[in-house]
Amino acid sequence: MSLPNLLIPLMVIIPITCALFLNLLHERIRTVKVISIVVAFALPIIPLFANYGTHYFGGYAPLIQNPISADLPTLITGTALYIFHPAITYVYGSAQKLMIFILGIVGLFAIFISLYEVKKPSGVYIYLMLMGIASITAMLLSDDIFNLYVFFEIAALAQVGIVLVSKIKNNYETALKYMILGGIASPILLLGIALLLGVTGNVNITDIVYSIRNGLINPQSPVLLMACSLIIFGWLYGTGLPPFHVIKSAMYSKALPTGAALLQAFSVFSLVAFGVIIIRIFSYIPFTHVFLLAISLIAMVLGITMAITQTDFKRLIAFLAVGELGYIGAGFGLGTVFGITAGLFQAVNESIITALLFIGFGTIMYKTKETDMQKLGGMLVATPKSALFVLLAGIALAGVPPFNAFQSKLMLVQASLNSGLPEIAIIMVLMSIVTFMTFMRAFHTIYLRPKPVDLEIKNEKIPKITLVAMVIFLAICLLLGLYPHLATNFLQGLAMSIT
Amino acid sequence: MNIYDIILKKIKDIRMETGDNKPVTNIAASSMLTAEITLISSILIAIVILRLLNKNLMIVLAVLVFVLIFMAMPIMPKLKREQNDSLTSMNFYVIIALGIIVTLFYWGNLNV
Amino acid sequence: MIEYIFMITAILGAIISLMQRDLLKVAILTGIPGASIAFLYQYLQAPDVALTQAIVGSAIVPVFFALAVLRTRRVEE
Amino acid sequence: MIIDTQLAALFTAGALIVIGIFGALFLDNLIKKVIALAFIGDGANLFLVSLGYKAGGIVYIFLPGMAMSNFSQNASYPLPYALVLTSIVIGASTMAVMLGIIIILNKKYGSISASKILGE
Repeated sequence: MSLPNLLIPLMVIIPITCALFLNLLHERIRTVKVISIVVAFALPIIPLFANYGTHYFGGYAPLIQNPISADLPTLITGTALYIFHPAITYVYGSAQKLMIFILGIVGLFAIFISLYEVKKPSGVYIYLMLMGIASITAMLLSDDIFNLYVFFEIAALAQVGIVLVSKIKNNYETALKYMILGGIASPILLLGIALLLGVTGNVNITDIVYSIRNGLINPQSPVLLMACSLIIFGWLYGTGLPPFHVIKSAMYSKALPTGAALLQAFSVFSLVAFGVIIIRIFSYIPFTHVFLLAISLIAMVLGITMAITQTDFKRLIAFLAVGELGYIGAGFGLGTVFGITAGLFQAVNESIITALLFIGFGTIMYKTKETDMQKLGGMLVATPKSALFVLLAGIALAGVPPFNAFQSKLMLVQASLNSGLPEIAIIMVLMSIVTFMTFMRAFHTIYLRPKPVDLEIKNEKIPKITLVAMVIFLAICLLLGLYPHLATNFLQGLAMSIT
Repeated sequence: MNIYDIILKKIKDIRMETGDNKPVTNIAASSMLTAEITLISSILIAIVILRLLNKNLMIVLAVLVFVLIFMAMPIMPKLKREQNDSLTSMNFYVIIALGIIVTLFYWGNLNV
Repeated sequence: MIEYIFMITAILGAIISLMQRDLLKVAILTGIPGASIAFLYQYLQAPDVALTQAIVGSAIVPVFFALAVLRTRRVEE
Repeated sequence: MIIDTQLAALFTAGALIVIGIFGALFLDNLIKKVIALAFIGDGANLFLVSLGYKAGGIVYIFLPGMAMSNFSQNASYPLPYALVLTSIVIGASTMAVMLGIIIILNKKYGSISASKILGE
């Protein structure tokens, strides 16, 4: 085994080991800082150096690639057993490279800001962040549906942990609600996986797809339909599409700004990881596409209309983030190569822009400890630089050129027009406009309106690293907006392989 | 009495029912209005997609939904009240959604 | 034959444990379905899973619940 | 027997899941709610295990002196069992976290009623 391929499992192993190690270090602040910085830098750098390929855990490659297979009887080589994957398989392609890199960038800055915004960085918070990042990375890489489920559960626990450590009012209640809903939804997802396993006898997705495509099992079997519906239900829970949008947005708003930036990246990428699998396995059921489109439209409408009526700005951004998830889902629902590429591109863009928004509005919390918009105002004087960055982020979120969301939303609109569904394009454009309006309302009330008399603004300076993070996020937005091929070239391969 | 006042009064009435005593500000009312218009227009546009299934059905449904929406006019305050943070209502919607998804996939695919 | 009895005790145990008003009883009764399921795993040809479930389902989880009940309140209001 | 063991086990799993969902929806006490959630998890695990069962089969452990052909034809399917081991542990750990949160909330509210704590 060559070294570059060994880097594929290391993308998951390094954060997990360091996370466990950090958890042990309690009062040693310097050690925690040093280790966190090193690991944080490793997060986006490892995917850049890893070569494309597959990694078989334990070295158990399919028999067809194994040198001993020459001696095997035709009883084995003649059947599908010969090509099935006996071990957990991680697939690392160009799309995974880009998405893990972006996740790593968001994680890098979330860790950095959390290290420098508080006086005493706690190892536990960094531990939870790293655990979450590692499990989402594993979800993106894994080709094994049960492995995916395990990391999905770990990610859910990490998200709950991120909310629990935030010390924001009522965070325990929200976390418990999320866990109770998760206690219903995760066994349902496991049941769907069990049905899939019962029909195909396999948990490797490539093998399941092979079994369905080549007639080893009856694709119209009711059990498969049931499995599809249960897995989709679990997917809704993991990503926060309706009916889970309320609890998911509550989770975002009860986390610290860095935590919220990471949480929405987790949601976006678990949406992508599971969405890719649903499209790969169940795209032969025509109703899957209809359902994905319908739930995405509902997510857009509910998320954005609920965002308009919020008075708490963190909740507002959280609902906007849920609404934006609808765009990605719509890309998947269209089911064409162009549509899925657009959806994946939107996922990459959204994770950056929403992280930027959460961190940008987080500076308001840092300065005033206040999240109610009715009590805020006149922050432009106090934080002029971050106000500018937040404004640019909002413009990017709404899909104004030259930023990246413009390119992906344009692709989505084109894809829906190509599929003969101009109505979806109209709703998307409408929702973009309303998103912009919602954002501008929040921006106006927080930054431009005259300052209320009883508002206290603390005299602390915003840490340099927060501004640097925002500038870098904006630079990525601008880069991807001007040269969208940088991203779409990476993502197209995955989209082509799953349709 | 112009339309804005009527809507403001309606919102106030619904606020009264729920016992929510916060004053209705201009911004709150106008954002409610925007949300309302967005919701209605997107529902009506989404119904047009049904033309792929059956054109007559689409026309009938569009008219029906339009009338229903008009009757239940301020939808947004009701919708917002429905989607609160209470665990009971979330649980309820989650189970309803599970039922709908399973039924749709199971029967929808077998009988189409 | 005997596995059917365990299936029935698992379901009945689950129902009965949720019907108690004394929460400590609930916590202890949770062990019944846990243990029945562990025996059931043995009959379903999965001895290693049965071992894990016997420890987790009939010992650790009821103890967790009992501890939680002792730290909070014993009678349902 | 009228129905075979596998089917009966699947029905048991279904019954546990239904009891669990019912409890999670309608019980007000938080600890009881969590117990009901544990039942849903147990049901899903039992479902997974009964998939691997083979009527008249043998345990999938290859003992010395066993004929290979006999083993390969009669052994039950071990993949679901391997998965359930992980799933049981995940369920127990999730439960522990929930109970921890409930203890903290009890200190804050002096109650473990869902309608009081987790209302609006």
